[in-house]
Amino acid sequence: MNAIWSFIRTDRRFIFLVVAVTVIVPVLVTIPFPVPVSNATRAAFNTMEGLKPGDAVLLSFSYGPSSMAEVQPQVEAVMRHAFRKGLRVLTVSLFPDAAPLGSRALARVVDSDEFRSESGGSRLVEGTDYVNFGYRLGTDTLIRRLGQNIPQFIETDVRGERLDALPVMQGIQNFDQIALVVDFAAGDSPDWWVVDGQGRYGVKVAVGVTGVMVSQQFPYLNSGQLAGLIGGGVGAAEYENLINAPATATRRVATLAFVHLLIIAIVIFGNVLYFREQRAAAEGDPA
Amino acid sequence: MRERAGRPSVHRTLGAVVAAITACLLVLPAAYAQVAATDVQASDIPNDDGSRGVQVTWQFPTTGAEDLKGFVVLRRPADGGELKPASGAKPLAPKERSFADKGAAGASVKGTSLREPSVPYVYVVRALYPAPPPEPVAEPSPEVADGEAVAPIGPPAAAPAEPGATPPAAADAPQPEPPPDIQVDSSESAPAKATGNWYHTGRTPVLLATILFAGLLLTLIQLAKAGKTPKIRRIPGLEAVDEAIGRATEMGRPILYVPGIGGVGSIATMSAMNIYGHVAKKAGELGTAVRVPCRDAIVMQVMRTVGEQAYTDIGRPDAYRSEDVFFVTDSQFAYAAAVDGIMVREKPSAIFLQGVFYAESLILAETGNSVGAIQIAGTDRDSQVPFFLAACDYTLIGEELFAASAYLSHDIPLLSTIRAQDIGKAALMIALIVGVVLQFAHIDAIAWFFDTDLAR
Amino acid sequence: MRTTLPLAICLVMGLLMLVQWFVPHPLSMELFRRVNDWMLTIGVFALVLGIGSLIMVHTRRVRRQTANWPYSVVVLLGLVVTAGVGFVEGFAHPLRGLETTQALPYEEGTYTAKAGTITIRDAGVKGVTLEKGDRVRVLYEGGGHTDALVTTTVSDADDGNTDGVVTAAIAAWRQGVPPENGTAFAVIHPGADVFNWIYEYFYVPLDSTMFSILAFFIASAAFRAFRARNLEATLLLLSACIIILGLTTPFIYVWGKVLPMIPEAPTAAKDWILEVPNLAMRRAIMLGVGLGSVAQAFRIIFGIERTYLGGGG
Amino acid sequence: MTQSMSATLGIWIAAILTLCLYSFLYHDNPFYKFAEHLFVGVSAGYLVARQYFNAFLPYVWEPLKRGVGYFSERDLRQLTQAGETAHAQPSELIVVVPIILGLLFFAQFARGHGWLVRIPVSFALGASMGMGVPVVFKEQVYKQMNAAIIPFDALNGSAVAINAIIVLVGTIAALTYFFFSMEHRGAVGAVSRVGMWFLMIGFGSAFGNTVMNRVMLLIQRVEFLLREWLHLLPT
Repeated sequence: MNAIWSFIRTDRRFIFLVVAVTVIVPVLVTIPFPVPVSNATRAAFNTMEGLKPGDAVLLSFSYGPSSMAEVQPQVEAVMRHAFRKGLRVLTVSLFPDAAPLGSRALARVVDSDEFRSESGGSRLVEGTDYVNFGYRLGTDTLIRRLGQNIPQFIETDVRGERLDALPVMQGIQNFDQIALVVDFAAGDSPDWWVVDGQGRYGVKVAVGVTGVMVSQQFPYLNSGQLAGLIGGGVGAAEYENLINAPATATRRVATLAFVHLLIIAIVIFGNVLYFREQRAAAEGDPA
Repeated sequence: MRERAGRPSVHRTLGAVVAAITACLLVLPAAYAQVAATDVQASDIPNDDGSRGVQVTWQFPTTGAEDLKGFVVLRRPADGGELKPASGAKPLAPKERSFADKGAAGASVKGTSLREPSVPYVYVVRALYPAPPPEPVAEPSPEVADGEAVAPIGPPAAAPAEPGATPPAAADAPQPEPPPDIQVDSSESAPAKATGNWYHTGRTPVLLATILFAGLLLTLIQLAKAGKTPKIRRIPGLEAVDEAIGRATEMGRPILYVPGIGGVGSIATMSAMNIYGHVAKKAGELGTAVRVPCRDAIVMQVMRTVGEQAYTDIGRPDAYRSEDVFFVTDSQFAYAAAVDGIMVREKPSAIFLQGVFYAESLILAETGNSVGAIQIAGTDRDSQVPFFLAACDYTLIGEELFAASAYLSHDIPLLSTIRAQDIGKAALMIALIVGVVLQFAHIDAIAWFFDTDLAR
Repeated sequence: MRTTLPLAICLVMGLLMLVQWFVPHPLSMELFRRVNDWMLTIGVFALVLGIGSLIMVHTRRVRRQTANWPYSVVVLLGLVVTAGVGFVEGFAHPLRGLETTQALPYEEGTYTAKAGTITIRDAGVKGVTLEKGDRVRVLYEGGGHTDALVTTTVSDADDGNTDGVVTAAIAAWRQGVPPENGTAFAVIHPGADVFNWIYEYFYVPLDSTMFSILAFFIASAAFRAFRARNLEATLLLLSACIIILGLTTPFIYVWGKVLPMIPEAPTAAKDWILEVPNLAMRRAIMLGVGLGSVAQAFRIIFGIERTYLGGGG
Repeated sequence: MTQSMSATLGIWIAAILTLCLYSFLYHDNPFYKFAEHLFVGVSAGYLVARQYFNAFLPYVWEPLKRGVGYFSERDLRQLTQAGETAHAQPSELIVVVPIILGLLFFAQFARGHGWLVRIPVSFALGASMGMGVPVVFKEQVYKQMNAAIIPFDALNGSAVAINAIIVLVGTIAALTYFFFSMEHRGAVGAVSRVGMWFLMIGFGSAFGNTVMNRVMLLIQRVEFLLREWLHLLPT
């Protein structure tokens, strides 16, 4: 028994093995896990749920490939919810890296089974139900420009179609006609949206952010400057749960939970070992 | 009078407002109050390179013109020319009272940050009202002091620019379908020009701090030279440096010095170079090799200079081997993989991880730990400190890394700069406490001083 | 001279760039842009030294047949092949450099194909240049397509106006016969595809795998380091565990069932740690590091710290 | 679902390289050594080609060419398209200054002139330090000071007030820990000890928060192996 313990203590490869098993098995065998919903994510969901069909939401993509594991599922869940509600979806990328990821999410949701029409194609039509502005230069300046006048500044969508000609843009001038902005972020962009979008033009803003950024957003959420907050992969899973469409995030979070519990177990186990040794040392050395 | 046109007096402004309100009241029964904007002012937007253009502001009564559709800002070159809209095709919202005319900025010179000289412009603010129904036409009141109604004919440029000219009645104009808006123009502003400014007033607080801090630093150095030697507290991680080098020598294995992934511009990398100077000297005296894998070519260059000098200082320039300082690759994780490889193959007995580290911090520190090396880490990235704490024997946290160079060198001018830092910190603490107390009394002087929005 | 000149350059550049920040004038912005460009330029030369160092280290190992020398061959091969492919493909399409192949599909205009030329009328080719080596692809109605190589570079602007009508000289159609005139066609600008393939299937997986190895190391570090040795170590480990549990959905779920009166406690505790003590400590580090950096920068600008020159000189 | 040959080959290569790197977790071995050295070589080669096209050409070569008025056929075409005439732009020749600075790096190979290397180094260093000072003051010191004071403007509710005060106390205590010019004894020692507690709680939270992110990356990698490579998972 002691030999096994000392092996575990000295050879970290044992821990590597356990971690590997803890990741691979749940990925292979999907184990449904309850995902309790936090207030922050529920606030984002309720805000979206409160919109009327035909309202416009602007999704802003401000993340990149390295934050994709957490943010991409958030984007897909929010987009799915918006299309289900019959909202008009406008998308813009604040960073060049984000543009292909945003387009990919849009394509995945639009072409998913849920929105398939009888003829086999998607019943969502680009230009009528949604529009993609693509990457636009300017970061925080861009937000201020959009607040002044969207069609005048953007002019054409990613396909080169003039915005004034698109049914989806009818009646949309500036942030007064945007019911909600959701920013998907891996950097400073929530600050820009809160200060410039919410503060200056009064548009409602919700954000989806990576796990490490969550804590910085709470002051905004508490003060009401943010209408909702989806935090990291866990937030994405919560949102999937709320719209009753479990997908990537729900699966990953189930796996994540196993690893988290494993790490807690490892820490407890390490401390048990440590105190046993301490006691043994104290007994062996009565001085 | 010329001057007054440029700088409308308070009286005139007030008079205009009163007159405008009176006018509104007079025509109120007709429900088509056609008030003009008054007190149009234009000025260069300060604190920029001229690219933000000219700020146009105007006054407008808050009541009495509820059917106002919006404003159009027009401009013409001060030396003559036609009035052209500056605020775009769509009118500005009725609530607006200002407009930043970016178009007044000089064009940027291609491929540079320079700008063509800009032209001075004169501005007019045009208020738009819906056209009246064909039958009863409300005559624009002649009392409108500072502007006039303009018949909705033709392009905006056709609007008369001369204040006081008798406005043609709206009914006289031909009525196209749908009826165009009634346009009421203000009088002209004084000319204004977008220029690049030579000082950013919003950055004065930062300038103040910079000067004060630099002054403090230089004063303390002078004092120290006059014989006031500053003391400095123990920094455990640095005390261990010599121990680690000694141990490596005993075991006859090399030392690995990892200067992080930062470039030469980052302060932490600079500190890493300084610590390396010390390590190279000690190791050189004991005849132990120090291997330095680099991710940045300029950093490699500087590290070589530092190493060469260290060996010269101890009188063994021939013992220095420049190939011990080598470039790996600039890719973050390829660098980490290669350094991991060096660790497991060369089994250094002491590893220094000093400088800028991101995610690779734990990859390096865990591998170093697994080969049983004594590890001394230091970084100013607070998010990576926990991983060094977990896997290294000693960790220099944030500022401790910057203090290292002074600490190791015992150089008096350097030590006195550490003292300057401490005084700076004490000043910040006091400012913090005073600021909070004042804030309770709703005096935000200190918060304002530190407000970075002004410095944008 | 050997010390004074570098110190003087450092002082002048330091003060100049310091003052520059307070001057928004275009001349000052231009100075900032220039100096940054110059540092990039200097970096290019330093990189030559860096790559030279890498090549030296590994050729020496191969020459001396030191331990593990065959792996040095792998380094050199990887370097030469990747860079070589990049140069070959980059020079082949100088306008697009190392971009991937871009296809511009046009669906609204028309084309008229003759032997040796094709005339394209489409708003999409306004101002566009068809480079030698580009391909024009015509899509057949029932599916399938045929290609032709552009033989001389031609631009929409060559005829003096950018009207979206371009006539390009082309080599023979791949299918032999020129296609009938029609509307569905594309212009393909070939790019550095092999180079980007190497990037996508060698570089990216190696990079993300190395990154993900952290998941293992984080577990082993937690096992070894998170021991309640003293108060400080205990705080470190407790705070880490509270955060981890606050992100573990099943734990929160079970907590809510067992202690329904405070169902949000794990999340609330996690958030409190992040928002209060964590914020305080990060703020302190930022302030300290801020002052420390400024002091270090002044030490270098004023020449008090001159280790980088190689000692006191 | 059909995949192109090159993509299939690529996925196999990616999967094998992934496993090679993971094998390091067991032991240093030839597979890891191979992948590691390949990684270094490929990334350096990628860097060389990228730097040539994105740095050398635009920042060194093109300005020189414009300066002496040598334009390739393609440049001329672009110029005429932009409605400009091609003529030498001697002001561009100022690029020789950084070129000379860069070439001075090679002085180290000339015996007796090694000190010239210091010139480009001190240029780059001086400039970056100068640029750094005001920005650090603004972004780190001023922003944090402002953010630390502002919450005391509107303290609504006791919980908010208590938290704001804890943050203030923690900031001051942790700052005290970084005092170097006095020994941490007595009152200063006590305050800096409290500062250390705040530091430890903060570091712990950073550790805990990072776990999720890193594990997510590993899950993504495992999903790649199981789905794209082995097709064990539905797409």
